[in-house]
Amino acid sequence: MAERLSPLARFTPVSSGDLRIAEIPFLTQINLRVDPKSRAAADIGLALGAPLPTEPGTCASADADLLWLGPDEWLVVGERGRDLEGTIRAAAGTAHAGITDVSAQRTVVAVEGPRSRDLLAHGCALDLHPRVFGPGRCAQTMLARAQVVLAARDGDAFRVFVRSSFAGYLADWLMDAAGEYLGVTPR
Amino acid sequence: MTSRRMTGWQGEPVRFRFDGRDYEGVRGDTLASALLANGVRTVAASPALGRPRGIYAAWTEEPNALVRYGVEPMAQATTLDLAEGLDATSLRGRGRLSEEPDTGRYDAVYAHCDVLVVGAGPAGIAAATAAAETGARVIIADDRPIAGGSLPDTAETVGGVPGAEWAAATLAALDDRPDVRVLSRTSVFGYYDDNHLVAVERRGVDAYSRERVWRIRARRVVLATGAHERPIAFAGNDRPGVMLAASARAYVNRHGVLPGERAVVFTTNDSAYAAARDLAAAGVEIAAIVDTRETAGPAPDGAEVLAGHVVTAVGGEEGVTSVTVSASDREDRDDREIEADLLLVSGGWNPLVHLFSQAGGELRHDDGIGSFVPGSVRQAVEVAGAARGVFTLAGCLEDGAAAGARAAEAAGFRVESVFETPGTPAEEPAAPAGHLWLVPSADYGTHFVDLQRDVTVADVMKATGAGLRSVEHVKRYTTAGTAHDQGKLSGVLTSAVVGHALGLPLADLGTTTFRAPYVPVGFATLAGRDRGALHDPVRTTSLHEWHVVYGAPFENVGQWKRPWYYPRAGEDMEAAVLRECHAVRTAVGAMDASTLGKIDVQGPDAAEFLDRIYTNMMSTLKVGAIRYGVMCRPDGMVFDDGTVIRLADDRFLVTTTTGNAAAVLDWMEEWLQTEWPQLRVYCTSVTEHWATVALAGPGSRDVLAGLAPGLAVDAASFPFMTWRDTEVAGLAARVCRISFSGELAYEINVNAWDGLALWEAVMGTGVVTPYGTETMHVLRAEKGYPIVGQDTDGTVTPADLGMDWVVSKKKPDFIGKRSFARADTSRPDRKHLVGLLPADAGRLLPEGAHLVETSTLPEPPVPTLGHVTSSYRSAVLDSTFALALVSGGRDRMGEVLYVPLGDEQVPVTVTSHILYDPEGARRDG
Amino acid sequence: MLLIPCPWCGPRDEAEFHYGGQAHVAYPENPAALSDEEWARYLFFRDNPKGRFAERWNHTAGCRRWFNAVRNTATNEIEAREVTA
Amino acid sequence: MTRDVPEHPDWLWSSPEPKRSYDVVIVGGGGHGLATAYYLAKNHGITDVAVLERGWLAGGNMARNTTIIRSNYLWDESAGIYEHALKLWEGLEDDLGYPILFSQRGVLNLAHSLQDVRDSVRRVHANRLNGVDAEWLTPEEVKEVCPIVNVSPDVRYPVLGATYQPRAGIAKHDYVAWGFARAAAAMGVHLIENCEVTGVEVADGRVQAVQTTRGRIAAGTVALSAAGHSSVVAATAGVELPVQTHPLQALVSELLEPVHPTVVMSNAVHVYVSQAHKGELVMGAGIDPYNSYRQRGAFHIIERQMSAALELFPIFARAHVLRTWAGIVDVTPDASPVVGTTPVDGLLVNCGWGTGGFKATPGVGWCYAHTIAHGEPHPLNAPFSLERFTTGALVDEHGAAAVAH
Repeated sequence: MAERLSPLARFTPVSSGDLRIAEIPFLTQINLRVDPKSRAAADIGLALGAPLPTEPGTCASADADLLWLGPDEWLVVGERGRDLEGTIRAAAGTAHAGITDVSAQRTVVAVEGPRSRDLLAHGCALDLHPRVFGPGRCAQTMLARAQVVLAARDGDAFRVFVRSSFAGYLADWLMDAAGEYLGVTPR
Repeated sequence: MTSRRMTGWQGEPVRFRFDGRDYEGVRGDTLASALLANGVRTVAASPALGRPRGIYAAWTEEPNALVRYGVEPMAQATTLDLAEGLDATSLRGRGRLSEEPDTGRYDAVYAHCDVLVVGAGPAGIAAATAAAETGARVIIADDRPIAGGSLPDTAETVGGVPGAEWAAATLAALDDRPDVRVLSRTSVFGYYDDNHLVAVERRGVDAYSRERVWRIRARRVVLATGAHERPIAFAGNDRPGVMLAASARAYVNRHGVLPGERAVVFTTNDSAYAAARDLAAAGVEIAAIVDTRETAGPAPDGAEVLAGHVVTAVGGEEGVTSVTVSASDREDRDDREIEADLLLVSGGWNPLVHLFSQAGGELRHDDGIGSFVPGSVRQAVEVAGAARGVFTLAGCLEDGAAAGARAAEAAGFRVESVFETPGTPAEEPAAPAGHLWLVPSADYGTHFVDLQRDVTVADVMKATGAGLRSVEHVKRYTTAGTAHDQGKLSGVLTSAVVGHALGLPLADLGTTTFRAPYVPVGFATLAGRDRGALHDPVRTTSLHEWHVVYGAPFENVGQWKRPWYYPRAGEDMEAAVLRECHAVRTAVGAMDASTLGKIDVQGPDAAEFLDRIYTNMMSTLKVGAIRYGVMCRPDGMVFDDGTVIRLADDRFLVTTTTGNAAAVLDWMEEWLQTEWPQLRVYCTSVTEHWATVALAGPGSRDVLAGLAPGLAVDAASFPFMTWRDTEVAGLAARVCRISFSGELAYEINVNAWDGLALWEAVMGTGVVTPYGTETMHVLRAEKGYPIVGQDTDGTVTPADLGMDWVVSKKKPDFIGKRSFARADTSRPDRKHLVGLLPADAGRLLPEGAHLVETSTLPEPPVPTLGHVTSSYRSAVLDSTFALALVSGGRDRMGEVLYVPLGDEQVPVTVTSHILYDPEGARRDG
Repeated sequence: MLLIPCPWCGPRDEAEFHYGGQAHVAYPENPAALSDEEWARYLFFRDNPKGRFAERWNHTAGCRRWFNAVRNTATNEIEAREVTA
Repeated sequence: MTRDVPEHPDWLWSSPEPKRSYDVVIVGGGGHGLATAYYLAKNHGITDVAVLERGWLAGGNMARNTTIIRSNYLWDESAGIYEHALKLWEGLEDDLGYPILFSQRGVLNLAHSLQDVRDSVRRVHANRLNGVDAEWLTPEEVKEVCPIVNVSPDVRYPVLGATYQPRAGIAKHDYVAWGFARAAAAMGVHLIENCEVTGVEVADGRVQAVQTTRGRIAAGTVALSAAGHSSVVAATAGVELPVQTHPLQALVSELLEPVHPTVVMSNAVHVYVSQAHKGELVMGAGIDPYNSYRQRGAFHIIERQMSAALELFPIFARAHVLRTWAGIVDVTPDASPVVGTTPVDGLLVNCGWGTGGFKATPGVGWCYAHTIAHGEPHPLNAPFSLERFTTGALVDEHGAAAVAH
C-alpha cells in the first residue's frame, strides 16, 4: 500500500534554542457534537477518561485530548490509528450526537519554545499571555489569514490545528515570521 | 559655510549629501540638525509661491523641510536619522515615487495590555511607572529615538540628574519588569473603537523587519502626548530663520547646534524666555524679546524686552536679516528694525489632542491656554501632562503618576503605594499667557497660516468673504491643513483666523476633524507580511504536487488552485481541452474534484432539515442513494447546487460548489441555530477530510473494476445515483456513481492523506487521461448542466434554468418557495437558460456577448435579449456552442438571433440547453 | 476593530465575526399566506436606527454560534447581549 | 506662481434665515440635494426652494468620496441614469461656470478570475448596446493605459484583463458641490446650514412641513436626499426604506508627482485608486460590514486594502497613508438606488446610492427635480421605485458592482 502523505510532508522541521516548528501528522481527530447536559455527553466523557470540558476555551486531557470548540462541540484528538470514533459511538449509543471522523480535515503544527508566543502574536489577535492563555487553554481563531484551532500545552508549547488545504500557506507564513527568531538575516 | 555646532559637542562623524552637496554631521543628528549645524538655512522652495523656506520646527510638526531619499518619496528632515551615506533631495511640495523596488520587509504584531501609555515624556514615564507598580501589564510607546519627551530639548533636571538620563534610566528599569514593554521609535497613529490602537515601530534597515505595525488592545489608555508650540501669523513669518522657540531650544540642547547667531524672540508667553536663556547660554546673542503682553517676563542677561510689542515685518528675501517690531497699540506705532538672523516664535501651546479626538473624545476650549483641551470621552482613556494643558515639569510628573495609577486601578489593579515623583528644580510660576494669533495688518498676503500649502491669512479671509462660515469649508477652499503635516501647526491657527475674520470666538468654531494616521505610514508597512504569495492563502488539494509536476496551469477558484488543463508538448489550451474531452467521451478521464465542499449532516431531523433547505425533496431519498439538489435564497434565486447522499436514516453527506463551501455551511448553521433550533441536526464540514477523484468515460467501469476487485461494478449491482463503501487500490474508499459529464462516471472518495496514492493508482492503469476544470466545464455544458455563478448571477431561479423538476410541488414550504409566486418571478418573458448554435460552426462566441433580435443594429439603446454565459468548442458536437440566458428563451427554440460583435451581427440558432445525449443513454456506459 | 463579546468565547476582534443584521426577524410561520407586500417586507425591509439596535452576529472564526447583541449604531458601543434561543 | 488647483470665485453663497414656508424643501445639502435644487430652478423654474443641511454644506459623503465618475453599469436601467449623468458631467463646467476639474482620464475595472472576465465582457457588451463607451482590454493593453499596473502572471491574483471606459474619470468633489450651490443660490434657492430636520409632519396622508432645529418649515413637497440618514428622516413620516447604513472608508497619500494616469478599480481585491489633481493618491475599499452611523471604520480594512493595492501597484510601496476617513452610505438589497415617490403624498425619496452616489450627482439631481416638478418619476428613474421590492423586479448590480464606485 502506498504511503500516506501528510499536508506538510515537504515541510522541513525547524529548530533553534528558542523555537521549534514541526508537523505532527495523522493524529486521530473526531468532531463531536452533543448536548453537554445529556446522558450521552456524560457517557462519552467516561469512555474517554475525562468529562467533556464545558468551560469555553479549555481542553481536557485523558486518553485523548478533548478540545472545547463550542457549547455543544468538541474536537477529540488521539494518537495516530486510534479508533476514537468507535469508542465515542459505542458510548453515545442511539442518542442524538454528531460524531464525525475529521482526522484528515486538519493537520497539526507544533510550535514550541520560549519564542512561541512571540511568533504566534504576529498573526493571532488573542491575548497569549501565559496567565490568559496558559496550558490547557484552546481556541478557534485566526492565525494570519487561516482559521485554526490553537491549543496551549505545558512548557511554552502550542498545537496549531489547521485545515489541510491551508497548511502550506500557514507553514510558509510561519517560516517567514519565524525568521527573526531563527537568526535569519534580513533581506 | 561655518559650523554652527557648539564647541565641545562630541559625536561620531557621519557624512551625508543634501541636494547634491556633501556635508558632515554627527551620530544622533537628524538631517535637519545636521543641516543647521552646517549653516544651511534654505532647505526648500514653497510649493505654490516658490518662496525660500527654512527649518521651522524640530520633530513631526515640521512643515517645510521635506526631502526624498532612497525609495522614500517624502520624509521630514526633522525626523530623519542621519545615517552614513544618506543622500537626500529637497522637495517642493510633492514627493516622487521611486522606480526602484522596495526590498524591505514589514510585519505586524498583536499586543495586549492593561495600560497603554502613549508618550515617554515626564508624564508618560510617571504614568507607566505608577501603573507598572500595581502589577498591571503596561506598554509604553514613544515616537522618539531618545525617550524623555521635551526633557532632552529643555535640559531640565529630574531627581537631580539631567532629565534625559532620568528618562533613560527609568525606562530601562521599566523594561526589565516582565510585564512591561517599552517601545521606542514607535508612533501610535490611530485610536479606534474599543481601545484598539495602532502604532508603527521604525526598527531600521538592519532589523529583520524595517517597520512593524503594533495592533494594541488596551484595557486603559493614558495619553501623554505633549503639546506643540503654536506659530503666530505675521508678515514674512515664513522666512528661513523663523523658527519655533522651543524647537530652537531643542537644537541647542539635543543636538548642540546653534540655529543662528543673533536672535529676536517673539512670544505671547513665558516659555520662550527659557528658550532664550538656553540659546544665550549656548552663545546666541538675544537681540530682543518681543512680548505681546504688557507685562513682560524677566529678561535673560543682556536682552532687551519689548513688552506690548509685535513683529510687523521680517527683512531678508533668502533668510532673516532683520526683524521689524512695533508697539501693538497701532495708535502709538513706533516701527523699529532690529538686525538678526534668527526669529524665534512662540504663540503659546496646543495640547496634542489628536489621538484623544480620534478616540471619540469631545474637545473643550480652555481660555487660559487659548486652545483646545480634552473634554468628555466614552472610551477608557486618561490624558496626562501637557496633552491636557499641564505645562510645568513637576505638574506633568504628578499628573502622569496619578493618571497611571487611576488607569491601573480602573483595569482592576490595587494601588498599594503611592508612586513618589522625583524632585524637580523650583519653577517660577508662569505669568498668564497672552493670546495673539495674528498681527493685524493692512496686507495679509505674507501672513502664512499653512506654510506647506502656502496658505495665508489673506486666503482665509477670501474664503470667509465668499460666504463660508465653517472651518471645514475654509480648509477645503484654501487647502490649509491638507499637506504632509496634516495641519499639525496650522490647524488651530486656521480656526483662530477664521474666528478673527468672522468676529467669532475660537471656542465656537472648533477645529477640523482629527483623523488617523497621526503620522504618515507607508503603504508597504501596513500591508506587512500579506504580500506576494502570502497576500491571500493559497488552498491546495492533496494532489496538488502531482498537478504541478505534470505541468498543469492553475485556475484560481476562490482561494483554491485548481488544475485547468494538462497540456502535452506542443499543445495549446484549445488542443489540450479538445483532447481531454475526447478522452472522456470515448475512453476514460480523471479529475481532481477534492475542492467541492462536503458537509456531514447528522441527526434524527436531518431529512426534514434538508427538505427545508433544498428546493426538492430529500426525505424520500433511500439510504445508499444520491440525489442532485438546488438551494435558493429566500428571494427565490439559485444559491448553490450539489449532490446529497444518504449515509443512514439520520445521516447525509452534502456536497457544495467549490466557491460556496463555507457559505453553505454557514447558511445551514444560521437556519438551524436561529430559526429551527428544535430540529435535532448537527452539521460538520468534512471538505478537506476527503480527497475526491472523478473517473469519467465509457471506460471508467473497467478501470474501477480493476482497482476495486471487491466491488460489483455492473450497472445492475451499482446503479446510477448510488454509492458504495469499498476498497479502491487498497484504500478505504466511498465510491459514488454520479456524473457531471453525462458519461458513465464515478467519484472515488478517500481519506485526504491517501489522495495521492489513489490518484497515482488511477494513473498507473495507463488508460486514464487527466483532465482539468476547463474540460469539466465543456463536458457539463454539452449536457446543459449549469454552473452556479457562471450560468447564474443571483437573478436566476431554478425555473429559469429549466429545472422545474428540481422544485418540489409537494412540500408545503422550502426556502425560496414563496418568492416564485411574485409578479416578477412568474413572468413568462424571464430569461431562460438555452443553448445556442452559431451558424458558422467554427465561430466561438465570447462569453458575456449579448443577443439581439435584429440582423442590423439600431441606434442605442438597443434592447438586449440576454447574454452568453458559457461558450466552448465541442469535440463531440463538431461545432462551437454556447449556453445563454435569453428572454423567453424556451419559446424561441429554432429562432435565429444575433450576437453583435464589433461591426458584425453573428447569427445563432436557439436550441435546448441540452445539446449532447438528451436521452441520457450514455450514463450507464 | 470592535471588540465583540461572544457569549461563549468572550471578547474577540470584529474580524472573527460575520454580521447578521437586525435580530428578531423571524421566518414567517406560513409564507404562502402572506401578500406580496408582506413577503417583500420580510425579504428586504430591516430597521436601520441611529441608536440602539438589536442585531445578530455569528462568531464564524470561533465557536460558530449565532447570538444577539444590542449595539448603539451612533457610537458602536455594545450595550448588552443575550444568546439566541 | 500658479497653484495646483484653480482658484475659487470670490462669492459662493449667502446664509439666509429660513422662511416659514417653501414650495419645496430638500432635506440634505449634499451633492444630490444641491444638484436637485439647481435643476429645479434651471429646468423647471421652481425657485421657492430651501435646501436644509444639518451640518455644513456638502460635508457628508460629498466631502468623503473618491470622486470616480463612470457609467459602465451592467443593467439597462443603471446604464440609463448613469450615462445621463455622464453626459451632464461633460457639460457641467460650462453649465455651472465653475472649474470642477472634470478629468476624463478613463476608468479600468480589472478582472482577476475567469468569472471576472466573463462578467466584465458581459458588461462591455451590455454597455455598447446602451451607447456607453466600453472596451475590453488584454493585460498588455491595460499596461499601455496604466503602465504602473502589475500585469505579471506570477502574482496571487493576476490581472486577466480589464474593462475600460475612456469617457469616465474624476472631478473635484467640493468644487462640484460649490458649483451647484452657487448656481442654485444665484437663482434664489435658500441654502440653510446647521439646520437639522428632526421630523416630517404628515396629515391625511400628505406631507405638511418639516420640524427642524431652526423651527418648523412648511412645504408643499419634501424631497429627502439625506444619504446615510435617509431611514432616520423617513421614519419620522412613517415611511420605511429598504436601506441599511454602513461606514465606507477611504484614504489619501501624500502629494506625489504624477504617476497614475487613469482610474483603476478592482472589485475582486477591493481596491480603487486614482491620483487627484494636487497629486495625492485617493483610494477606497469595500464597506465595513455592520450597520453604523459613526463616520469611522475599522483599521484592518485599511491594512487589507494596502495589501491588495501593492499587489496591483508595486510602485506604491513607499507611498504613505496621510489621512483616512469614512462616510456612511445607505445600501439597498439590490445595490441600486431608490428615487421616486413614497406612500405619503408630497414626500419623495432619493436614497440607497450606496457607494455610487457621487458619479450620479447631476443625473439624479436632474431626474429628481423632474420627479418633484411633475409628481411622478422621469422614465430614467422610474425603474428605481420602492415597489420593485414587492414585485421582485430588482435592478441587481451586485454581480457587476458590488464595490461600485
